[in-house]
Amino acid sequence: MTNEDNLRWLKRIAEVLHENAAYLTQLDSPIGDADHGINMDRGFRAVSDKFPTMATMDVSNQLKTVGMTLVSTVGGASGPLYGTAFLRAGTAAAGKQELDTADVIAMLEAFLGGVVARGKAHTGEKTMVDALTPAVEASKQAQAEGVTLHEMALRASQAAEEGMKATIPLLATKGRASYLGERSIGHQDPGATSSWLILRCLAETV
Amino acid sequence: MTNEDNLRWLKRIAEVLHENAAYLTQLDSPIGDADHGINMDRGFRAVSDKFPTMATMDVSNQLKTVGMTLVSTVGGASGPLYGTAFLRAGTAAAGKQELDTADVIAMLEAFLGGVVARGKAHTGEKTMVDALTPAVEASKQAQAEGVTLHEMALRASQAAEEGMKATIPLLATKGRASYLGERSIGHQDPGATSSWLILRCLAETV
Amino acid sequence: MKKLINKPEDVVKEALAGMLAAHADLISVDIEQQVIVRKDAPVKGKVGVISGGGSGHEPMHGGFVGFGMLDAACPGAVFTSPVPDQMLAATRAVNGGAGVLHIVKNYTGDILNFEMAAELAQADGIEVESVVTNDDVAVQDSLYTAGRRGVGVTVLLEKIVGGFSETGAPLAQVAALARKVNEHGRSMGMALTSCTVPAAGKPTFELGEDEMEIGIGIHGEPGRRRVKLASAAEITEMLAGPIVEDLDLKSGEQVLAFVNGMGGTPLIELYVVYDMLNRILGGKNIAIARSLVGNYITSLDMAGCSITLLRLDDELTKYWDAPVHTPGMRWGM
Amino acid sequence: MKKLINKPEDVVKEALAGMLAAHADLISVDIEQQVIVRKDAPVKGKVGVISGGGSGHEPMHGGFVGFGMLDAACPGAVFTSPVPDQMLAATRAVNGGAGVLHIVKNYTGDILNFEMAAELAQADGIEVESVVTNDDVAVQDSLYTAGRRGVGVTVLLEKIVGGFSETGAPLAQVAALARKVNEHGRSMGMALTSCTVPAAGKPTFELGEDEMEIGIGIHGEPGRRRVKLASAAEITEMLAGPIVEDLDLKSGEQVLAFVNGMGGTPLIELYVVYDMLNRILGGKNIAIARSLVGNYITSLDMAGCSITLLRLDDELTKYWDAPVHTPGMRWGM
Ligand SMILES: Nc1ncnc2c1ncn2[C@@H]1O[C@H](COP(=O)(O)OP(=O)(O)O)[C@@H](O)[C@H]1O
Ligand SMILES: Nc1ncnc2c1ncn2[C@@H]1O[C@H](COP(=O)(O)OP(=O)(O)O)[C@@H](O)[C@H]1O
Ligand SMILES: [Mg+2]
Ligand SMILES: [Mg+2]
Ligand SMILES: [Mg+2]
Ligand SMILES: [Mg+2]
Repeated sequence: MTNEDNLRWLKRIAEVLHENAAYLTQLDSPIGDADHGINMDRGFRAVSDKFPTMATMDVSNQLKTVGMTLVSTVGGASGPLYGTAFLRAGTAAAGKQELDTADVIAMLEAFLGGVVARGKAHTGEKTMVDALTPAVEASKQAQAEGVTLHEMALRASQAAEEGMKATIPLLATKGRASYLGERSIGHQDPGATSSWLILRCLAETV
Repeated sequence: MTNEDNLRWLKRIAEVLHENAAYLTQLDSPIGDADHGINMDRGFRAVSDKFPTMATMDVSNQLKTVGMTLVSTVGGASGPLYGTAFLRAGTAAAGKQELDTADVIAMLEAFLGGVVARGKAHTGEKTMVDALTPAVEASKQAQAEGVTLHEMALRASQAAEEGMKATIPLLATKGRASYLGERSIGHQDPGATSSWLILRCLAETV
Repeated sequence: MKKLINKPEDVVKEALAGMLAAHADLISVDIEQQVIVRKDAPVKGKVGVISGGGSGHEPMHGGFVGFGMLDAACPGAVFTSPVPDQMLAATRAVNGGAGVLHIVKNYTGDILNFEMAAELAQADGIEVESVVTNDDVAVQDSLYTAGRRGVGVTVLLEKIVGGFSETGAPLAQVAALARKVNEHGRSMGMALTSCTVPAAGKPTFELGEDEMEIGIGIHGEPGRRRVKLASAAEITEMLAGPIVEDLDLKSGEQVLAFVNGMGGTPLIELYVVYDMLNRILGGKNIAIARSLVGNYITSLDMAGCSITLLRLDDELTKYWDAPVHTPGMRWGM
Repeated sequence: MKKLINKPEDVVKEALAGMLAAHADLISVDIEQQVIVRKDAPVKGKVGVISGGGSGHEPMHGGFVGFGMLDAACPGAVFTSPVPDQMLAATRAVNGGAGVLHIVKNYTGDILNFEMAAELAQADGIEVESVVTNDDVAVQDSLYTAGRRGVGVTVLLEKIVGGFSETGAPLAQVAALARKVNEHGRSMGMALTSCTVPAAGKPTFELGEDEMEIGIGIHGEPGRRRVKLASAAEITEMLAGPIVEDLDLKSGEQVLAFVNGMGGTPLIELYVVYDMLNRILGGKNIAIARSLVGNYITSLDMAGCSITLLRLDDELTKYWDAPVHTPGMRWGM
């Protein structure tokens, strides 16, 4: 995965989150405050403004730039969470001109690690973590099977999608949705959904 | 018309205005502020509280009591207008134990005179005056034909009803409805409607 | 109907009880007769300043009773002028020997009831002057209307004239200043939604999702015209334009700019409107020397706003800035 | 969507421009970065007190910037916590050498962003203490939630702590008083209607004509439970009951009673609720020594209210009464 591949990934994320802004906000309405799509779209539009200058950066700095931009423009819970995730992902990719499958997995692990370090959530709390954790596990499993980078990303994305769907029956115990208690059950978590979209974009670009 | 007949008239007015409170308020919605029925009903409920003590009064004092009670409880435009109307009507009936047709007409004329003195409206301005004026004229006409008191009251009521209906095409130039300009056209005036109801009650009781 | 009320017929009295409980240091309230009187009334030698009108316009008028503003207020039923008895009781309660000023908004009901009250007070030997506010440019002041309605300027007038009355000025001068304030001010309002009178139980009028009413009064009456929904910039222009024209405001003049909410519109939107107004006046080189933004003269839960501009001079500015201490307006003390 | 706005994405910045234009004597505003700072900041030797949160809660927080309350506020996008950059800029702007207090409402977003801002400020060598408000009794403070939300008490805390900070007290003491205020207060809110986030364009949730939400937050989130519409008396009991119980208020104690509107509810209804609350507390022989009634911490155009009770002692009463001069709250000067 070169810095060009990485930039294509990031550009694809910006497109997809923009297309899905209304959908994510709608998911955030019954169990949140109806802004997740607006927040993510605002963040990645700010990121888009930096794409020109990012072309010359290596993967690590590209990811760090995204992280810093999200921290500075998203706000809400998802800003610090995804911001820290991309910052950690960038650190994991430090010094690499091109990432092989193992590097990408390390990068994804750091991404998840950033979300957990910042938000202190475990799986089963109806958050992004419920999409990202199975994705990281699936990617490791795939690597063990020695599949291609694309195949690995595809499985990670599928695992994230299942994890996202699995948030529907969960009772939220973190974030805004937890205030609803029992009423949070039966709704898909918006953050888990944006996490899946981000990984789906990866599978589309590597 | 004895003080007993008069009291029956007043009691009937209280009933009818209560039954028509929602209707009058509804008429006051498109061209007013949605309270005429509420106002009139509030006023005549206060009058009803005084019926017991009014039994021993003569017609004049019964009407004056109604006028003072309306002034003290109705508010809005209709309070001073109907209040003054009943006060003047009471003065016109002063000293009479029983009113004959001529006395009732004099009483109705004073009633209209009170509304005009207080509100300075002429016919055609889309107000109570447009129901009361033809009623007074019709009652005089009827008297000339030497009809019974009941027949006279019936014709006054019918003339008031026509006058009321004739307010529909009028452009209001007095009261709240006048603020609507052209938009006041096409709606029946609530005050003209309550005036008709008051006269209809008279026809029902004499 | 969705409201924080009990029985519709109890709303006014319960709200008065709440006001009394919350502001017992400033006002005393006769809940039965519906009269709110400044705690230390009558103030000897000071002209008593009173006003009144239908309920549903809170904080006006009851919220403006206190030092530097009103000596008393009489709230009627919702959107219905109070009765002469209330006005007479208020007039008696605040007469400190220097006479009483009646501030009357130009609506037939308020005019007729205050007229009767003034007659009764004078019969009592109390000197009364009445001043009628009629600042609403949405209504043509002509033979074909009951005249311009009294709206936003009433709030500014009560503040300025109340402040002046604290100087012990005689009734004639207090009334003269009141007429001057009315002369110097114009207003216009609009509605995004109707309001619901508790006793009626449903909206006074129906508005489509893409419609609004321009030129409304403060009683939920429909406006002069119904038009397509527009942006805050366009709406502000529709309201400010006629006001500036009618006041004939010239480049270099100073005004007090008052952006008022109708009761259901949040502050964030009123500040957006204020920003638009500030740009419009700036473009005409009209200076906003004083401002007021918030819900001061309302129509129950109606969403919408009104704009009032008051041409300022040193005298009006001085008494606007004078200390005031009421439930709804307070500064300088 | 019916609102007095232009483009949804411009609402916050245009409202900030309006605030600046209306209150240039009190505040300076960086509209680009969305930071509102007290005009005379930094005040030498005084602890800087700042807060921030999503927009849509006006007048909180920006309307509380000024003498005796906040030194700065950072409004985020509507209902979205501001970003660390804003908080850092505000922290730097108000640091008069005595350090800065961050008042944070307990929402994951606010917590995480203020956490990052505090780290950055400390890296700058600015002493920062953070105090989290979590007064909402509708949420159980347990492992199964993100903890109680910070709501109405935040307004009272900003006033009391801001007043204390004017005495030049050191950061540790200012933070300690803030924690005490939070300890002494509890709140609960309800909604008659949803609100509409401008960028979303439609109501966050749907409510039937005969339904209401009990236990809402301030971001248009649905409440703990949806129940049939009830009278003001019953609603007030539903809100006050859990608060009194949780605060364990005893006969003879004194409280500050705060009846807050959610933005779309008119004052007349809030006074009805205050009357009900006054009767309930009176029945328990709990004395209301201070009160606040109005729209102070809102959710855009939501209709509804919240109740906050603050257990008073001499210290809290003293700094509640202390002079304050902000766009949204003013007395004693
Ligand atoms: N402590 C946490 N750890 C991980 N993810 C979280 C946490 N709290 C909230 N989230 C995620 O954040 C999402 C909400 O993001 P967003 O709506 O942008 O922020 P806010 O809740 O402040 O409005 C939730 O759907 C959830 O997936
Ligand atoms: N100047 C006037 N002269 C006669 N009748 C009038 C005048 N002004 C208003 N009215 C009558 O009063 C009626 C409205 O009464 P009401 O709704 O009770 O008072 P308000 O208009 O103050 O709410 C109108 O329908 C009209 O018939
Ligand atoms: Mg959200
Ligand atoms: Mg009416
Ligand atoms: Mg009326
Ligand atoms: Mg949010």
